[in-house]
Amino acid sequence: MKPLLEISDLHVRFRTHSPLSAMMNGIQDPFVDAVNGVSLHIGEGETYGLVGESGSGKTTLARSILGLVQPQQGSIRYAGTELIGMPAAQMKRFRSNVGAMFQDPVGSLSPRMTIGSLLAEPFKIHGLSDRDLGHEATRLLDMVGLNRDFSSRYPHQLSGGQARRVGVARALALNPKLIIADEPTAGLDVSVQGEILNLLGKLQAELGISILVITHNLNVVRHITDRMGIMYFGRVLEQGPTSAIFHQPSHPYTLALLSANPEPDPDAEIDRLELHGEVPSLFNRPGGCEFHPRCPFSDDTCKSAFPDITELDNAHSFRCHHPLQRA
Amino acid sequence: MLEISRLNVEFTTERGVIKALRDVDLEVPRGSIVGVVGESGCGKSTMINSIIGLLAHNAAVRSGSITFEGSDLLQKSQRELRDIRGTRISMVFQDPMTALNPVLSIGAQMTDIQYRDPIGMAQKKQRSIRMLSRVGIPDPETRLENYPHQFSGGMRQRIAIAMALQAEPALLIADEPTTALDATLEVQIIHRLKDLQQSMGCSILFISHHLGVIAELCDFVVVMYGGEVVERGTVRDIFHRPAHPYTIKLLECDPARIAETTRALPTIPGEIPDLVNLPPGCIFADRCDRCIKVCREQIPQTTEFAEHHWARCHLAGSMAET
Amino acid sequence: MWLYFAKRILLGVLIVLTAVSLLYSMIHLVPGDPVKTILGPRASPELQAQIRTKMGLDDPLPVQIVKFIGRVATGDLGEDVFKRKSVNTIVFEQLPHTIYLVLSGIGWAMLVGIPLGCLSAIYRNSMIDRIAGVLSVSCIAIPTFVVALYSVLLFAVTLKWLPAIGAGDGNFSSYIIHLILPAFAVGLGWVGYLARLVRASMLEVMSENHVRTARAFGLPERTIVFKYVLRLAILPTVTLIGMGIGILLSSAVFTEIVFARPGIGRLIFDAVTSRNYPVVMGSVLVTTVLFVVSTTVADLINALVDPRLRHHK
Amino acid sequence: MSATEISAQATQMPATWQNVWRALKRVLREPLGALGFGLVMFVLVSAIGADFFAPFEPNKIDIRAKLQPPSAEHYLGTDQLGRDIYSRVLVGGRIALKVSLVSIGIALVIGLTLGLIAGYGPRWLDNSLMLLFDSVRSFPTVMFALAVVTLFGPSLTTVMIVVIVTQIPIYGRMVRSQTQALRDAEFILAERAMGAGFFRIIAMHILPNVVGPLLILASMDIPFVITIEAGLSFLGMGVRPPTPSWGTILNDGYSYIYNTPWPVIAGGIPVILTTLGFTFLGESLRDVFDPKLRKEI
Repeated sequence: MKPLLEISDLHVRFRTHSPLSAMMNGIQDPFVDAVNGVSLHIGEGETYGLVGESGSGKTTLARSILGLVQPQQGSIRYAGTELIGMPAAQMKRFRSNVGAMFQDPVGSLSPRMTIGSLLAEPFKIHGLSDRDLGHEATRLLDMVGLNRDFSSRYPHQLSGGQARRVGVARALALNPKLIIADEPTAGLDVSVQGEILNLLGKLQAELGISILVITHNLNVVRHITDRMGIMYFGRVLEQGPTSAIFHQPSHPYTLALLSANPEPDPDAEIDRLELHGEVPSLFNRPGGCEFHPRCPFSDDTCKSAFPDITELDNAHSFRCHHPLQRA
Repeated sequence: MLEISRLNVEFTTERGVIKALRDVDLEVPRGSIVGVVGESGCGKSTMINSIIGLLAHNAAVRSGSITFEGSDLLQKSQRELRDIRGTRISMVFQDPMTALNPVLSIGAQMTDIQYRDPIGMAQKKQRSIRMLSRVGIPDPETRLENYPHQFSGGMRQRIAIAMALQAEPALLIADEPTTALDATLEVQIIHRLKDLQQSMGCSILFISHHLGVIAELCDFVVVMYGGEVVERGTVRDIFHRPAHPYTIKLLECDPARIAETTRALPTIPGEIPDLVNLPPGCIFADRCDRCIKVCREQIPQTTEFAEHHWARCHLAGSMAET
Repeated sequence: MWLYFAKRILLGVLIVLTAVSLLYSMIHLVPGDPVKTILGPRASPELQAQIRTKMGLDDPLPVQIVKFIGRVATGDLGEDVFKRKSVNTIVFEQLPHTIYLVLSGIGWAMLVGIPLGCLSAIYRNSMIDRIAGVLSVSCIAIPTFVVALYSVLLFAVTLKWLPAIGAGDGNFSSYIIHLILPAFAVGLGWVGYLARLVRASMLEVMSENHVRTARAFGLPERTIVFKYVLRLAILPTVTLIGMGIGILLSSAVFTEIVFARPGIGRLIFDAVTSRNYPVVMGSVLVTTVLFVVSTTVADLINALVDPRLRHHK
Repeated sequence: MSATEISAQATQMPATWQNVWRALKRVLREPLGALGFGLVMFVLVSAIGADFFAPFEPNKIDIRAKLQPPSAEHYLGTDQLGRDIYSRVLVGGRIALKVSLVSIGIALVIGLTLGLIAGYGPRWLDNSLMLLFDSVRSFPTVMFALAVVTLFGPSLTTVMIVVIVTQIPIYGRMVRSQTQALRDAEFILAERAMGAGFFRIIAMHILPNVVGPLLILASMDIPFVITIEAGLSFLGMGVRPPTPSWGTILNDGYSYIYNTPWPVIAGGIPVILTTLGFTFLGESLRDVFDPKLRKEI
């Protein structure tokens, strides 16, 4: 599979204190590393799932691909073209290749525009106003299974699921090759969640697009992604084919996450790895492997050195000094 | 110990009267954990607020009773209800970030809720410290001086649980207490809650939309839909022998229950009917694939077809067998 | 916390500096010669030149501003060229009268307005709330100088209860009696403002989740209102009162003129009428500093009461 | 459904004529809203038709008829020069409205522009604009007005300049904070991700969400500006005689307060009615559209 998107050694840092306040508080390093050396790639037509708890940097990673956040280091290549440092005019043209969906279904639609004009936006932005925009809007509504009357409605008049469909339609308006979906099922009931995922799956099969799904919902990842990565504290701790990771995780954190997802069966035997403590604050980054304060297997090595990548077969890799025993 | 029967609650709004709860029956046996499952708009919050007597201004209880420890809460004055809240019935709310007063220290808030106890400040403080360590707050003695914003979300939820259990209530109502938390924290808190429940012997009414958590924690489950309790039973009844078509569908929808990887996830098409203009028959008829003529004409009655297992469906008994 | 304090005070100083520079440049950038404006068009060229040098108008504007700020920083507001008296003396003679007026005005407004707002919030949508609402909006709507005029008309001219003019004959009780009507006029609008604000912020706090928590623990209503709600709801009120000093100083101008009271408002008015520009400059400056100081103090009080601000880095 | 949900819907209501009509109906349903609307309409009509309604030429001096109490001929009596106060009040109202509408309009446009720049622009520009706003705001309005009068001399233009300069920071600050809140909203991120440029985001997505609350805020400032105009004219620092203004009527009346109360009463009542009307109307508009707006002044 040819990679459509290739990210290597990406770093995104945010300033937390102004230079003045850092000086007065005696802070040496007034930055936090939200994304800390992430490398991953997404093939054509592939669905990649990025999983992590809050503060793991998954949303920042998505935003840096979309050019909303400026990375400090590393590279993001789309179909071989480097995106970091791309001139603004070229960047604008690039954006028509990538569709984006944000967390809040209703909140990511401009509140004072009708659905019709929201769907016309992408064409107007990219200077395609000469098309029949009304026709495009109905085409898109048909595509995501919404009635044509929706054109004249406003976002707050829609239910979460309907607004999400509009979001999908907007993301697909310019026939992108890649869709970045940040928590596409957030705020939706279980009975509606499936509709949106099925819609995405159907469109992917028809249009051959690649999808990057960002979520904390492992069940979603299990069903819809081909490959997945697990983020913790700005790093990818483990990545590989979804089935392989679910079948046999290598990193203790992966196992903890998998087992923190109780099976809806009262008689299920759960062989659980329960973590203690909480995700440390980004301001107090633990030394060595960031996971060591919560890891049941950590030792002195873990406190001092961050583990290198270990490659398994089948493009499955992880970063851990004490990986789980493979059966 | 808690028994709600035929509870009807309505909201008066500009659009008309919302019939938020209709003939709700619910029972929490002593020492058990009862889970309430339902999607948004099913009436979970309204039910809790009716129990603790904190309904919104535009809401009114039309009929029904809420019996707690032998007396009807709906007949009690605000004053009597206040005496029950925080002593016999406690609550843990969904959003730990806003559930505590931001300008009072944790210690002050924990002391305040012990205002009824005729003991000295030092003893109250000791009790707070003990409670905080029971829920797993490290270094409780110094943390007592801290303000809510100095704690993480998980820690705040632990504090909220500590406060709720401090008076050793007979009933704890937990309204989606782990929804706002990360998965690894959720597991920690669920386990802590279960341990505390067993050592204190209280009952818990646990509201959640996370089926996995319900299955793991609860003894009995109540399924709500559109302001009605559509099914209740033991946790095994509900997960292994669901009787109401909605319950069956809801369980089918949960991707966690689908073992084989699939790109075609099941859904429940349609939406909850408008609670101002109710359909004449069953509330679920529009979305139900087993809907028959009688479903559109008559509201089904709650029928018990196995011990502890009720459903509100015209087909209830026959469905469970098939 | 100290960092926050230092930052806030620094900002206050910065605002004063900018405000002074703005005022100074405005006065010197307007078309027309300020010296001619002061002295009138018929002054002799020698006198004009003399005053010009004395006021330092020969330097370029930025130099003038820096010099002016330097002089002000050492506490020298310049000289009243007409009376040959230091502006400091003139301003600080009058200032206490205005401060007493402003403080007694806001004082009675707080005593009435805050409880009124609390009552309205606690008994929301009741008769008390509705009446208090209409009353407070009406209080806000009537301008201070109209209140002043009408109260002169009613209490001094018609009923002859209270004196209308001056600040008394020097003894304390007469000063107080002469203060009653002006303080009433200055404070009336604030009764409305405070009642509205306290009501609105109490209702907002009451709808917050932590109050629901307190209710769910069965805390007595009194504890909830005074300890859990009011403590948060009072924060915007503190800010409002801090900002209010500026508005009150404006009202003081009218009140001092209507009641023929001494004070800084009257001083400015007289100085404007006689085009006594150093006095105008000096007193506007002092009131500006007063305003900045009061808003700064309000913010610092907020930081003391609110731990979220206190721990803010 | 809670009250907050309903209000959230109201704030998101797009501004079509149908919705304006619906909002007006809701305002009129409130007793105070209806009263405010009525008063405002009354003031507007009498100000616009002042020449038509006025029984006398407002500056016509008739020394023999000076300081008369209200009568069938002079509805509100006469002043010390025998001028008909009723006619002067009507014409004075037109001046008060003109000053407030024109100056608030200008301040609104400038404040909106600066606020958008401060809210969406670079940090340094934001900081400098905020410092400028705070500095201008720290001049007590009337003191500042008096200082300006020393320079430009008393006139209607001076009053308008004062109002414009003092209102710009208020609108600017509000627009800025709203813009900042919107800047990080997901729908703005979504537009940016799609490639929308700076001007498109400002004009199509931020402006429409900021303008509504701003207009309500501005409508609530009309009484304040009327007060400023009347107050400065009262001090002899605003409208020049013999042009009638509510402030000058009060000033004239104040000199004769021990002779006759009528000019002071007659000059004060229109001020009170107008400010009350606009305040009631503004408050109801705010309650209908945006109850969370402007908790602080």
